[in-house]
Amino acid sequence: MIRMSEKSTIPFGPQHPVLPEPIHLKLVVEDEKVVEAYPAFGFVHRGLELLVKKKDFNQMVYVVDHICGICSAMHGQSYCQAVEELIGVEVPERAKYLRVIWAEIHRIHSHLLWFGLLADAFGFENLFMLSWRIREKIMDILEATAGNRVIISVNIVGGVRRDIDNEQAKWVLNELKEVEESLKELDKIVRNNYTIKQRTVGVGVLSKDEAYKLGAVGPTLRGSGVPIDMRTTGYAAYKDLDFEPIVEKDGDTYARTIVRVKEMFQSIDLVRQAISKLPEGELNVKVKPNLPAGEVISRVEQPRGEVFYYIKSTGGKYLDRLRVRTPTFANLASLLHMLPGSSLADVPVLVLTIDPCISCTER
Amino acid sequence: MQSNLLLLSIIFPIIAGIIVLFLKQSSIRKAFIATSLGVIVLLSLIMLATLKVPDIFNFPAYYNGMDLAIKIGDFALLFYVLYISFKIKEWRATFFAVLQLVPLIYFEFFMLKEHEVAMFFVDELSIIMNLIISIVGSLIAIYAFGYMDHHEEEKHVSPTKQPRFFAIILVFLGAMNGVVFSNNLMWIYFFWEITTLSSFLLIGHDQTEEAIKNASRALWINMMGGVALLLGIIFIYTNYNTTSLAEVLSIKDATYILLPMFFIAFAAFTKSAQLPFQSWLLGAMVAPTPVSALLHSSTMVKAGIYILLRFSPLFRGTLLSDFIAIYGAFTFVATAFLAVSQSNAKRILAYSTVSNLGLMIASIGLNTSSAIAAAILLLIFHAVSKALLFLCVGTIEQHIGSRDIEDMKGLINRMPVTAAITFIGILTLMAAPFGMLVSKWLIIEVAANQILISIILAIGSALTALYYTRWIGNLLSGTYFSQHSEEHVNPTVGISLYSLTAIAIALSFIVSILYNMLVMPQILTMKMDVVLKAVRGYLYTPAGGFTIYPIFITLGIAIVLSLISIRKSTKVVVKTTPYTAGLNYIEDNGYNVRNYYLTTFANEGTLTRYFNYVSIALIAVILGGALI
Amino acid sequence: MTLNEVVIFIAAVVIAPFIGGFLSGIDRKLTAFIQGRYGPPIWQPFYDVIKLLYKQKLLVNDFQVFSAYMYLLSAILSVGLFALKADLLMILFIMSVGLVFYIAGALSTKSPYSQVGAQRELMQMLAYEPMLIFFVISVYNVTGSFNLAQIMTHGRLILDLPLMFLLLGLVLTIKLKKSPFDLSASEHAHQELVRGILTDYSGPYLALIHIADWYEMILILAMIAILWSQNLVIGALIALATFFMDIVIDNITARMTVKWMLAFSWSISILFTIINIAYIYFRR
Amino acid sequence: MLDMLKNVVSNLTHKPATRKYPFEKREPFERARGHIENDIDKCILCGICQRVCPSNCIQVDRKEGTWSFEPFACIICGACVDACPTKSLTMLREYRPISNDKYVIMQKKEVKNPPEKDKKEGI
Amino acid sequence: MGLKEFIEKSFKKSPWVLHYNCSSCNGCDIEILACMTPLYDMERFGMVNVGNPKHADILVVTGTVNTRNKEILKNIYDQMPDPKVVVAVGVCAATGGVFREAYNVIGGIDKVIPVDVYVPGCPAKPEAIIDGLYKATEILKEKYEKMGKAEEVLK
Amino acid sequence: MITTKEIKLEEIEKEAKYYYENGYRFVTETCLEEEGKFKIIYTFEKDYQMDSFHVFVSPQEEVPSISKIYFAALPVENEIHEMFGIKFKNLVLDFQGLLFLGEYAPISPQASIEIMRRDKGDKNE
Repeated sequence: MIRMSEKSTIPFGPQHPVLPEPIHLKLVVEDEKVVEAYPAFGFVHRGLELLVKKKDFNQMVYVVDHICGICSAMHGQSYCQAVEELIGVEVPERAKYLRVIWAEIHRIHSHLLWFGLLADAFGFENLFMLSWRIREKIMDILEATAGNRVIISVNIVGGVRRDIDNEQAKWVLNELKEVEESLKELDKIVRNNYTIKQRTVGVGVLSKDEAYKLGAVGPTLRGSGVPIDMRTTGYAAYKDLDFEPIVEKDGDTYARTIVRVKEMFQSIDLVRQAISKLPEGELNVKVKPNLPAGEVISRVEQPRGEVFYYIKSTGGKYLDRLRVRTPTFANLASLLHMLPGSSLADVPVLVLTIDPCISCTER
Repeated sequence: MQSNLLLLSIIFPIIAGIIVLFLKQSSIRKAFIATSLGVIVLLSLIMLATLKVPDIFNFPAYYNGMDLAIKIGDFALLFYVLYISFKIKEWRATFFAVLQLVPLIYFEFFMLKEHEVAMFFVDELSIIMNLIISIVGSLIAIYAFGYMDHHEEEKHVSPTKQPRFFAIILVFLGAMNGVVFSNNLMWIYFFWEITTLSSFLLIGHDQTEEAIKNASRALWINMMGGVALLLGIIFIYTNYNTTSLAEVLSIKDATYILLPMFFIAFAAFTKSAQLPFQSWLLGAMVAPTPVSALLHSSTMVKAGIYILLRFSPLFRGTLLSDFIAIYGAFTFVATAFLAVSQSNAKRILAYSTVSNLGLMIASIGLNTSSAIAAAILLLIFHAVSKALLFLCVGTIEQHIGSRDIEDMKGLINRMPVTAAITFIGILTLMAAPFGMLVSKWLIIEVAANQILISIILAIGSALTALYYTRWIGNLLSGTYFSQHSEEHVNPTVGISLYSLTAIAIALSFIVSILYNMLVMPQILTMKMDVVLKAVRGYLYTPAGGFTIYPIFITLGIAIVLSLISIRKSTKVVVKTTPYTAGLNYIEDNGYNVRNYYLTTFANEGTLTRYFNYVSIALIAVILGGALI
Repeated sequence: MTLNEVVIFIAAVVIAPFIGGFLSGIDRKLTAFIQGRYGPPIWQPFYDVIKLLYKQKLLVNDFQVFSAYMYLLSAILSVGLFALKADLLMILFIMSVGLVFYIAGALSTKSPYSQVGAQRELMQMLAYEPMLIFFVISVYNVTGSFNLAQIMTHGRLILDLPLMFLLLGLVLTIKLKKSPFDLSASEHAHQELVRGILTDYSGPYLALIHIADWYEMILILAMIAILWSQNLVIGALIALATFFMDIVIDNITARMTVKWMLAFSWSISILFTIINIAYIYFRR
Repeated sequence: MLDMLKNVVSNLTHKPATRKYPFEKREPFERARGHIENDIDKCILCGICQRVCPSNCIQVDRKEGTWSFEPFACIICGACVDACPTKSLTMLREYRPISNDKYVIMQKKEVKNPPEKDKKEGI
Repeated sequence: MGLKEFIEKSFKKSPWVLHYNCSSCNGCDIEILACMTPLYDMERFGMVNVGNPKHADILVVTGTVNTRNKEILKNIYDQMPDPKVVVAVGVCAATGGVFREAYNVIGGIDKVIPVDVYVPGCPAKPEAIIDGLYKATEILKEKYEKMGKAEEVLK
Repeated sequence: MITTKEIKLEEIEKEAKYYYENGYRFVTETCLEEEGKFKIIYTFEKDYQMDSFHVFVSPQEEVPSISKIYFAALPVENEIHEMFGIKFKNLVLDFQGLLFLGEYAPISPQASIEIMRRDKGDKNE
């Protein structure tokens, strides 16, 4: 006779080795089955949106780059696109292509990082090591082309700051070839390892309808079979590049893993296309120091999904309001939907299945 | 003289019990009971010292009177059962009472030819049982002084029902002695039925709806066992024309013995609450704790084991014996499984009792000399430790108002003495070097060439460790910042707790002496070769050996080292809070792990159903073994 | 006990942790190489333990101290008795006493991680204790004895008990806390329970537990080694090979869940035991 | 699982991938952003770097003639280097060495005397 | 080598690292994780990422302190047994970096707990982090020596 | 540039239901401060086309939550509650204004109009 009204409560975070970032989940557990999950945030909240009042719109590029280290290139890109639209400048074609190249390399970096963390979450240390080892090549590419390993800060309002010359482009393609080889190995491992499948198949299932209604974005949504990818709206140079959103049907962690693995190949392909089509021209155009009044929404596909930038200006150097809705913020609802009913051992996997980026979420 | 002692050990408690009924003054009553208990213990000790066993004792002067009294008692008892079963509308009990009454009348009046049978048959097994009944029983009764006062205060019982309570307990003690000493099978049957009835009365002592319900369940299941026992006796009589235990045991031609043996085993299963009859024992946990301790863990349920042990030479080496072993092993593992999913301490103990009884039955079924030795050792150690644990739970329950092991978290801070004793009690039940584990070791070694049984035993012993370890962890949890409080132990409660603890540890410590003095002669009595030898804490067979003193020494060293370590570090040690992922630690209502009972693996209800089916099938198999 | 036995006992007890520490050093080094890196020096486990021994004592309650000591001492005793060639089943029981205290010590702190870790360790115990007993029983069925001295006269047990050898390998994986059974205290990589059962053991007491783990590892390896007792060098090599295989398995599997572990280990162990014992009888 | 085994075998038979960092240092990439240095001789104290710096770690005081810089607040974005009209600010490829304390770099512009560098502790 | 030297060497050779992300942008975090990976392999120096303050010797903090994680950081620091060293990785942990003007940011972690080593960089490069951790091991050894003396005084 | 239609406070739930039933995906809500009033823009999406409406909320008013219709609105509404101090009715999971901010953090930091007050801590530390 067990008094089931009294259940275990287990804190998950804020300091927890599985979570690279501090969130707190209060898990109500029955045996090892999670019954309820109450999240608590705010351990990374800094209040960056309000910094628009203190830093002008050019400085803000670097601040939004620091919203998150993993998707920083896309944050900068999205912000710059919004401001550019507000001002009404046309960015040089070369800059658009370069943005695509960096964004896609960043996506590979992010997915590999995520993959390593997922492996870590289900206790596959060697796989973690393997994927991070592959990732170091990507980091080298980023450092060689943009100057920094993680936060590359290449976007500025009006274009990009750095260039990739032909020689470097060749080197990048060469490196990517090696990365692709290793990725193929990784792909095989994911598809054939019995233990990985045991831990991911059927874990955290979101049906197509649920995923859509919960407002999920990115691989979380595409893993459930909804082909929504912001890149198809054709911002930057994506309109000239050939690609299809990657979709898996099952909607479980395994499907999302496969989506991300496939996306890495897709990104390599996109980088190749972009480099082959890279037009000559200026890197950036000068912009006036004052902004016109108006409000703009800009959306960019980050590794984790669609990021939503809303900016509003009433003129002057400073923006009036900056609002960032990051992909993880949109995916939180899905996470909360998936957690109840899972087992305690699957919680890290579930948390990672949406590829959480808490510093994005909390800004 | 000696038969006087035997008679006295049966009659005296019963008479004392009847006298207690009329003692209304609390202090006089207590003094009287305490004196009687002292006499009972003294009697048993004198018998241990003086009785030359095995032997048959006769006391012809009293025989006819006794026999007549018992015959009348048989009918009176059955009619009383009929009466109460009508009163509480428990038709199953009525059914089985009638089912007993009809053969009994037929047997007594038409079949049984009057002939004088020796009164008492005593060997080491009887002495062991008597010691357990007297010493453990007395200690539990002493415990009940303090417990019952508190209990009645809590339940607002007025006027006090204690005379009735203690009377039944004393009568029960006498009846148990009757079961273990009697030579006449019909006497055994009579005393057996008395234990059933007193169990019924004591379970229903509180007169709540639930208590009556459970008491009636206990009644009808045990009445069913009574039917089986009676049938067994009748079958023996029809085939061998005797009701004398000594004669039955010396039967040479065993062709017709197996069917009666099945019935007796069946009776033993019901009494020992084996699957699928475990429900009455679980229900019996509504009774006041001393009752649970006395009847339902340490003595009455052992009557089943006793009777099976008693007759074990008769079915040695038969298929029936093997099937009984499998059945016992199955009960052992199945109820251990059920115990894992419990959080109610009394239920855990109840399941674990059933489980251990199953283990004993398994080893009786194995029926080699070492297995019998293991069964007897288990019987002794289990009785002491289980009684101790029940008493601890009772004390805890009266203090914290709950018998849930979840509520026992941090008990070491609130009730340091009782918690420590409970801890020791659990250790004596599950861990080396204590007797229970030594016996378990012996059984596994004995069973090693019966692969099915040994697989089951291996899993079962791991399960046992699981639920007890969890309990220990709950008892001892706490931090330096927890609220500490002093504990005042009621003197009578204290006496029995301390002495039971001392006995539990001492018995394990002198296991070799115990074995050489009581168990080995019994094996010889049962005409088996002694394989197991014991010298200075080293029990060994040709196949292996278990030595206990090194483990005791290890325990001692660990205690000394940790005391040194704690004392030395009082200055430099940093008292810290448990890790909670960086959040502030809150003592109460903070993060906590509760109810980790694998209910997602093992749902008690469904599991019980399946286990019952399997066990019924196994009993059918045993019957098959008896018929072939 | 003769003087000779005392010497053997002490020698085994003194040498075992050094071998154990050395092996776990090799384990870490090898794991590192498998993962394509250099890893720590071979002596790293000793550095770790010595450092822990001299760290500040940080306690949640007093019982932790006792349980850590008890775990260590019973591991020592079981290794010592193994060296004296005592009863194998008794050695297992003594080992489990320490384990009981170890788990109870972890349960006694109120950290949820420690508690869940302890519960999982109980599950692990549930998974491997029967396996070890099955092993001992099968050995008895071959040699007719539980006494190591007599068992070791048999010579080449592994030929009679090939499946039991595999089971021992499985036990070693669980005991070494390797993936896929790295459930109670994430020894490698991270898991949902921080350090699980070890969470609230710290400083010197953690060191004691590490040393006890070494003893237990040695015990299981020694059990594997006696499968070829004709020449113990070969036995030791077999044990080392098993050890190596466990490290490799650790690196090619993910951690599984408790349910899976119980289902897997019970079904495998019961099946293997029955098949193997049937095989023994069949060969006779 | 066999694919992973292949990986294990290949790792075991090949040299580890580790860069033996403190013992063998890798040449930084050409474009690597390590830390910034100001050549105070070239500096005209225009203050553009102060204005573009997103983390406000550069303080230029024209009156005193000082250029002060908080290396422990600099996010090494390189905006100041891009904006510097005289190229007195340069981005070096090596990262700034670790330290036990935080410090502020204060450089004083004096036309005649050679530039004086001093490190001041604390912020 | 005497026992005393061996113990001291052990403190230098076996630093167990606890990483806590205060409110960093992940840049420094993933670089710390990168230190564990084959290319940097901080386990060469015996460093293990233990995730539990009670086992840790070195606390590596990234990111600024904000109003909510201030307490957490303090708790974690308090639960570490002596001797312990704190390494602040990245400019955010040192001063707050680009975020220091944000409303929810208190500043560098030295406002909450004492810091022994600062590793600059945004994000700090893995090489720099290894440098910082190596330095921390030396400080750890020194602290152990001091702690021994303190214990003697207590006796 | 975006165009939104203005609706009344009471119509929010009805409108949200309309979007829900027509297969729109919830994107986000954005809160602004305009002339002493709060403006909340609700953004939905279908086939990459965004559609928005907005409401004006005066400081004392409570906004009906749409988290029952769109579960995904839950974090956003909690955030707006916290950052601007606007109260929402019928939140599925209410963080009581403690989603992101600590106990000693400034209160409703992104709004210049103060609505909420907490016992501990000041407006600006």
